Amino acid sequence: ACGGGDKEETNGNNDNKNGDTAELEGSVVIDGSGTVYPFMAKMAENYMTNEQEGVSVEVSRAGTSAGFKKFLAQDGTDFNDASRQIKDEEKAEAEKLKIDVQEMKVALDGLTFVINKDNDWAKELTQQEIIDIFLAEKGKKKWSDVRPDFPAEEIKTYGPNENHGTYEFMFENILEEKALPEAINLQQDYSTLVDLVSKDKNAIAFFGYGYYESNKDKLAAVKVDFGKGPVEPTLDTIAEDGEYAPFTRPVFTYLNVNHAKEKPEVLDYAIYTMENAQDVAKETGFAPLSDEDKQASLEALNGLK
Amino acid sequence: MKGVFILAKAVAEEKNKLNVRKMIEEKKNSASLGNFTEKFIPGTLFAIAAISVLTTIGIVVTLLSETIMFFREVPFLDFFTGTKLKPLGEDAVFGVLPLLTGTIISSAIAMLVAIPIGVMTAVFLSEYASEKLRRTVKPLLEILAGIPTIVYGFFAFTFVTPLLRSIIPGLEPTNILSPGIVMGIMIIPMVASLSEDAMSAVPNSMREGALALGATKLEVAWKVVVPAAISGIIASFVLGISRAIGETMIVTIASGSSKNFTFDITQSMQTMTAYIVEVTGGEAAAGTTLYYSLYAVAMTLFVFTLIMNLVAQYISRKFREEY
Amino acid sequence: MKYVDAQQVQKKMASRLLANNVAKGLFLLATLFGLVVLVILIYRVVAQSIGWLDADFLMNKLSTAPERAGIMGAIMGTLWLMLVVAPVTMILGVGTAIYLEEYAKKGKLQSFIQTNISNLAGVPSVVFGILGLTVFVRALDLGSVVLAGGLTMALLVLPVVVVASQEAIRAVPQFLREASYGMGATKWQTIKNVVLPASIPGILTGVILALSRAIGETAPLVVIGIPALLIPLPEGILDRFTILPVQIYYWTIDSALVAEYANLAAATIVVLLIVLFLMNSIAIIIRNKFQKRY
Amino acid sequence: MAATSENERKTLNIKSKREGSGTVGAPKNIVYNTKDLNLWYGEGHALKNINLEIYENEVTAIIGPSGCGKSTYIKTLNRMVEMVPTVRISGEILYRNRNILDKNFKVEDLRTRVGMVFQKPNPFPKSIYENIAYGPKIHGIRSKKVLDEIVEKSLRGAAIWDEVKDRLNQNAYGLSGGQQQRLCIARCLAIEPDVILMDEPTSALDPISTLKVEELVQELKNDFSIIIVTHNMQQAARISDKTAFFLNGEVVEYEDTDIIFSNPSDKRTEDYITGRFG
Amino acid sequence: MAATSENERKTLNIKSKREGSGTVGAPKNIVYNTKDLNLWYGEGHALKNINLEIYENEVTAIIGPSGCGKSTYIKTLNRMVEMVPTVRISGEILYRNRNILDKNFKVEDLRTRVGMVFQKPNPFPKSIYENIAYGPKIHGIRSKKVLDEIVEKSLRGAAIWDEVKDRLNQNAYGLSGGQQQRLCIARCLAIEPDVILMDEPTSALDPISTLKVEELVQELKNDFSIIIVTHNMQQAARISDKTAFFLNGEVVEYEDTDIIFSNPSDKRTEDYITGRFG
Ligand SMILES: Nc1ncnc2c1ncn2[C@@H]1O[C@H](COP(=O)(O)OP(=O)(O)OP(=O)(O)O)[C@@H](O)[C@H]1O
Ligand SMILES: Nc1ncnc2c1ncn2[C@@H]1O[C@H](COP(=O)(O)OP(=O)(O)OP(=O)(O)O)[C@@H](O)[C@H]1O
Ligand SMILES: [Mg+2]
Ligand SMILES: [Mg+2]
Ligand SMILES: O=P([O-])([O-])[O-]
Repeated sequence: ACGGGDKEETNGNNDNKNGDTAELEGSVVIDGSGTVYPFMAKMAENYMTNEQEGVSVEVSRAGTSAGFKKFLAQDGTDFNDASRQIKDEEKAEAEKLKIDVQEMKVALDGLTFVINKDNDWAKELTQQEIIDIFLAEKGKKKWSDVRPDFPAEEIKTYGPNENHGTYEFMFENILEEKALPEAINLQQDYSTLVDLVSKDKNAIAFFGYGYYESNKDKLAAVKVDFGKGPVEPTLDTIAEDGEYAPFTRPVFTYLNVNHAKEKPEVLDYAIYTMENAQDVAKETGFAPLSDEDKQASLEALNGLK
Repeated sequence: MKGVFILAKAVAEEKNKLNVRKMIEEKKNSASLGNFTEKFIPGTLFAIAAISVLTTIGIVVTLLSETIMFFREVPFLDFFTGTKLKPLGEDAVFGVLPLLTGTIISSAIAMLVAIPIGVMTAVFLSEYASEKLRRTVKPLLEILAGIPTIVYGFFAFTFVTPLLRSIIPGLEPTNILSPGIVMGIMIIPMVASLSEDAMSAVPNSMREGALALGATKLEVAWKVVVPAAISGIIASFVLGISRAIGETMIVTIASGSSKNFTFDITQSMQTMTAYIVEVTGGEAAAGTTLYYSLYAVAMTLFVFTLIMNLVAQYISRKFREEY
Repeated sequence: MKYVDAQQVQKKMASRLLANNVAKGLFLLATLFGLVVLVILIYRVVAQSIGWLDADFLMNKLSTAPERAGIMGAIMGTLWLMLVVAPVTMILGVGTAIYLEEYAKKGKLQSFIQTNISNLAGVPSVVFGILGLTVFVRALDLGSVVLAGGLTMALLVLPVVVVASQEAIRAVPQFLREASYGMGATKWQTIKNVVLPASIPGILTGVILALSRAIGETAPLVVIGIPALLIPLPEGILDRFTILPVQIYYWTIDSALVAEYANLAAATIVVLLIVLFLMNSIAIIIRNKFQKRY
Repeated sequence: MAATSENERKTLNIKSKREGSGTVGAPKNIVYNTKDLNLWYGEGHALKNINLEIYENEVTAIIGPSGCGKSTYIKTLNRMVEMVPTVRISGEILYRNRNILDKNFKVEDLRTRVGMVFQKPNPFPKSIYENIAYGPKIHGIRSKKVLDEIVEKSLRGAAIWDEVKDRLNQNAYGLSGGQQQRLCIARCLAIEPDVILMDEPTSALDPISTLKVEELVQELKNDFSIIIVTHNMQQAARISDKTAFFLNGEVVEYEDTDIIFSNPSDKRTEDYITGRFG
Repeated sequence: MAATSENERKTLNIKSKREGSGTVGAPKNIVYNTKDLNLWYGEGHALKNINLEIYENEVTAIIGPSGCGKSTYIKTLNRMVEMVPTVRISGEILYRNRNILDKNFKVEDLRTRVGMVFQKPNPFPKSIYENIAYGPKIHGIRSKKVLDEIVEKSLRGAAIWDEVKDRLNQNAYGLSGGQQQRLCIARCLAIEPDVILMDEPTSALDPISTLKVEELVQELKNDFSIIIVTHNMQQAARISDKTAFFLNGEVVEYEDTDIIFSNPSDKRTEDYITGRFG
């Protein structure tokens, strides 16, 4: 189930905890980020096929913010995947409901701007140009408004809707809370976004790197010039301190600690997730988190036992 | 044969075993349970029958109570006249018009497909086709009617949309046209079969009357049979519209979720039903305006279809009185 | 004075006959249109499912990897759902039909219930989804489990069973009831021993048609909240579950991400259509076999 | 067979009608006593002031033109007429001295004691065996052995045993019309009724089947009281002891069959039996 | 009315049957000439070797017992019989010397020239006006003025104008049965046919309406050739010039009505008209 350099260490931990033979039962309910969904779905599948067949792990993808609403509720979900950090209001709500929340950083994602394969002009844009396209106040309605030598065709902007952490990351961190264009087409499902962009020559959309990576045949990613020349988002460039750093963000899953204490399978799954995060990240289009981050999370989790 | 009975009786009496009357009397005296069942059953059955009524009440009450909550937060007029729908985020706005136009336009497209084709099919089957042909075609059309809507959704998404996009250049990847057409196809059997029933109910003597005047079959069909069956045919349209308004999966899959207030059928639009799926599928945390909006939209949808159904019932009841 | 000019009529005749023939052709085309679409649709899904629909696909659990994914979970979920829907609609539907046909006095109450049932039949399925979400999932706190989905679906298809059962009960000739009453049978004995056995084929046909409707419904269950990824097989009516049409739904929208998902969706559609076809065939066989026995 | 005091007279009664039944001195028990019976279907006055006494162990025939109320009357005797929702009844019908029109009288009880055979044979769509066992079963008899005996006895009683004994488990609808009708009579016998009502039991049958049923009726009257509606005057003359002639909902004449057919006192009776109308 | 050569004779023909129509010397034109006509419904042989010549400006009655093929024959004359899918026909029917059974013969053409009135009045569920205007309209007459005139003329021709002139826009189903039948006749007249076929046109009507229709038929024969099927022998005798007696799909006798009813040559005809069967 696990691999890489952490092999001995993890195995040791496992033995200590439940022993390899301990059969767990029950269910783990996960909702939240659509960005993290492929990572978590893969993780869940691995867990159920290789680790604990008796445990049912159920993964949905309502979006980070929508997920938090289900997470921060009586009998809420066990985990909430998030493509942004938990907000203060959400923390306050958790406190009110007496839900202890454990943040688990699981991987790194690069906010990727994708265009149609047939778009041969916007393959490289500067950081500012991209931001301007998505700012209502700049009024970039046509591609030619961005650069005069671009075609005089309408820019079609797309993105995930407000249920999503990606939207909020864009809105809060990149656009500094300034309004997006009125005409932007916001969608609930990433699959819809991929589909739309792949069929619209004038489209530009933003979402997590993973969705770009698994659809490279349909989409192109904009190389972003952060001042030192165009950088293509790749697993390397979005890694910690990579060249794509300004658009890189950590992605998380949040654990309901109360549940973890009541249900051994929840805690077991949390530990499994951290132990295998780096591998699954690479398979699903994320940059792996650092060993320190991983150890920190694992320690916290082991402390819950 | 005479005497057989008496013999049998004699044998029975001899053994003195079989006295049915006495047995029945005995059983009757001990059978108070039967009496109880007899009294108990009608009440139970009534309670069961009442469940269908309770279901309706349940629908109305759940929708209504949360809808009232919704209108506490969003003024009634704003909802029904608002052209902007932005249910998420800080600056949420709830105008239902984008959904209404989406619903009406998709239904209109569907009926534009279903009405002509459905009626023409009905005319063909009732006026032109031989009995044998009719008996083969009708079940085939019923198959079409029995295909789950999710399959039509898949068909719209993976076949009809790409096909249309290769014909109509400006067509967006998700648009209202493709699901509208596919919904129309789905409704054809309904219109065809109900209209055909109405036309078959027109007495043959009327056809004979017209034919005897030298009318062609077309003239008989168009000027005698269709007018005579018109209320039944219209009832089929109304039911078809009701079906289109309530159809969910085809639009959810194929028309995207843009909440633009537009009349451009090449664009993506959202219907009321697709909105309900989107909101419940994403976030439906109780108590938020977004959550209540779900019920307000569902209520609107419910009222729409209810009116359509009542109209259809009224029309077809009137139709039945005609002959 | 002559108004109808024979020559004039003669001249028009040709164009009228032409119009008739053109119209006939047009009407035939319209009739064929539906059938052609049916053929295309079936051809498309079957063609797309080839290479994907095999024993493994039927037996495997769900997976994010297309080549390993199977629909055992959806099949089991569908079966469990039917195990709830079938008895519930049967009891409710047949009970309602008996009440309306045998017990209710012809009057306001009876016609009210009748009207209510026909209106219920026209309520969009997604609205039933909201009812199920509000009442079964939330208020009764069942969660998105088989029981909640099954009850929702049972209410949704109830009108189909009621109407079919009513027709079947109405078709039982009065003289059979008279024969039973004449033996001193009570009303319930007559219904139980004579009316129901005689109408059972019609009722069964209705139930099967209702189930085949339930098997294909998607919207109410999506609304009730079936997860996108649920690998374990449901083992009871209180387990979370997924069903074939919902699986088709998620694979269809995710086909933008993983193209092969479209093939999985197509393969699942083929399975669903085969199941529906079998159910309808059984219904038709029952109907034909037991038609007109008196 | 309910009353016990009548066994002694039974042997006396075994004599053909030709010997002059109904005029014998021994007083007969009254099974049904109808007093001032009136019946309306909605506004239609179907029975008018009926007064009739029907005797034990006799065949009583009811004749009259179509629509005169024969079926209505006979169906009133087991209250089957109440299945028509618009029916209103006044008057009294005493069955064994209890008024069956009384609200407290249980119809199921009545119908257990009063069997009925209908114009059109109406077997249940079940096996022959189940048809006969139906009555005993609903009245609580479950023992397979007892049921077997009842079935055989009833089928023998209805003179159809030999024809069906090898196919008891086959569907009753496989029988011919005449066999079906005798099966229906057997079904009646299975609950050992006191009275058997027959509403034109042979009108749907061919002459040979009719003859068989008529013979059967003759035999049955040894054990049961039989009231039979018939259109066929020859039939009434052949098999009945008493005949009531109905016209427009009224009893025109009620007499020994011999007298009715040889010497009717009412002109209308005479006109009817001589075929002048009806 | 198509042929032009006959106008001169029309005046001659205006005389009552009592004066002895059909025996006058002037040779009449043949409208329909049926030669060796055979017709089967599936396996049932409904018309057998029919040979009949039907003359212009006469009323030809077809009589015979139920099921003898009267309706079948008259419906063959405008090929309406083909609406039954199992029909097979052999032989010839010459209408104005053209064989209407010929594949190339257009039925619409035929039916424009040959009107038909049915047993049961069958107006369209439209206004009275639209009922009459239907025929002219489908034949291409659009002018409102012309249509108005046609409607009035036809309704007058069918002797119903006075009764309906104030309610032309009301639904035809508001009329009485007799009025509906005359409306159907008027509808026929509106396309100015050559021949009018009538299949028991009065059998659904009360005696007074019947009388009116009979009078109408008498008048119409001045302008049209009329073939009328009737069950009512008095009617045939009253209004027809020639009568054909059908039996079991065959023509037993075809003669002047006077002769048929006073001196039939076939025994079966005599039996039928004297009411001995049928
Ligand atoms: N269900 C009913 N509702 C209203 N009127 C009825 C009903 N049944 C019978 N009648 C009327 O009551 C009168 C008596 O009918 P009944 O059936 O008793 O006649 P009958 O003597 O049995 O005739 P038949 O010899 O034709 O069977 C008739 O005028 C009939 O029309
Ligand atoms: N559509 C049909 N299919 C099969 N057989 C038919 C059909 N119409 C009539 N027949 C048969 O053809 C024969 C002649 O029928 P037709 O209707 O011409 O009789 P008719 O002389 O008009 O009788 P009536 O006086 O009762 O109207 C009958 O034996 C009838 O059963
Ligand atoms: Mg009767
Ligand atoms: Mg006829
Ligand atoms: O789906 P999100 O990752 O953007 O919340």
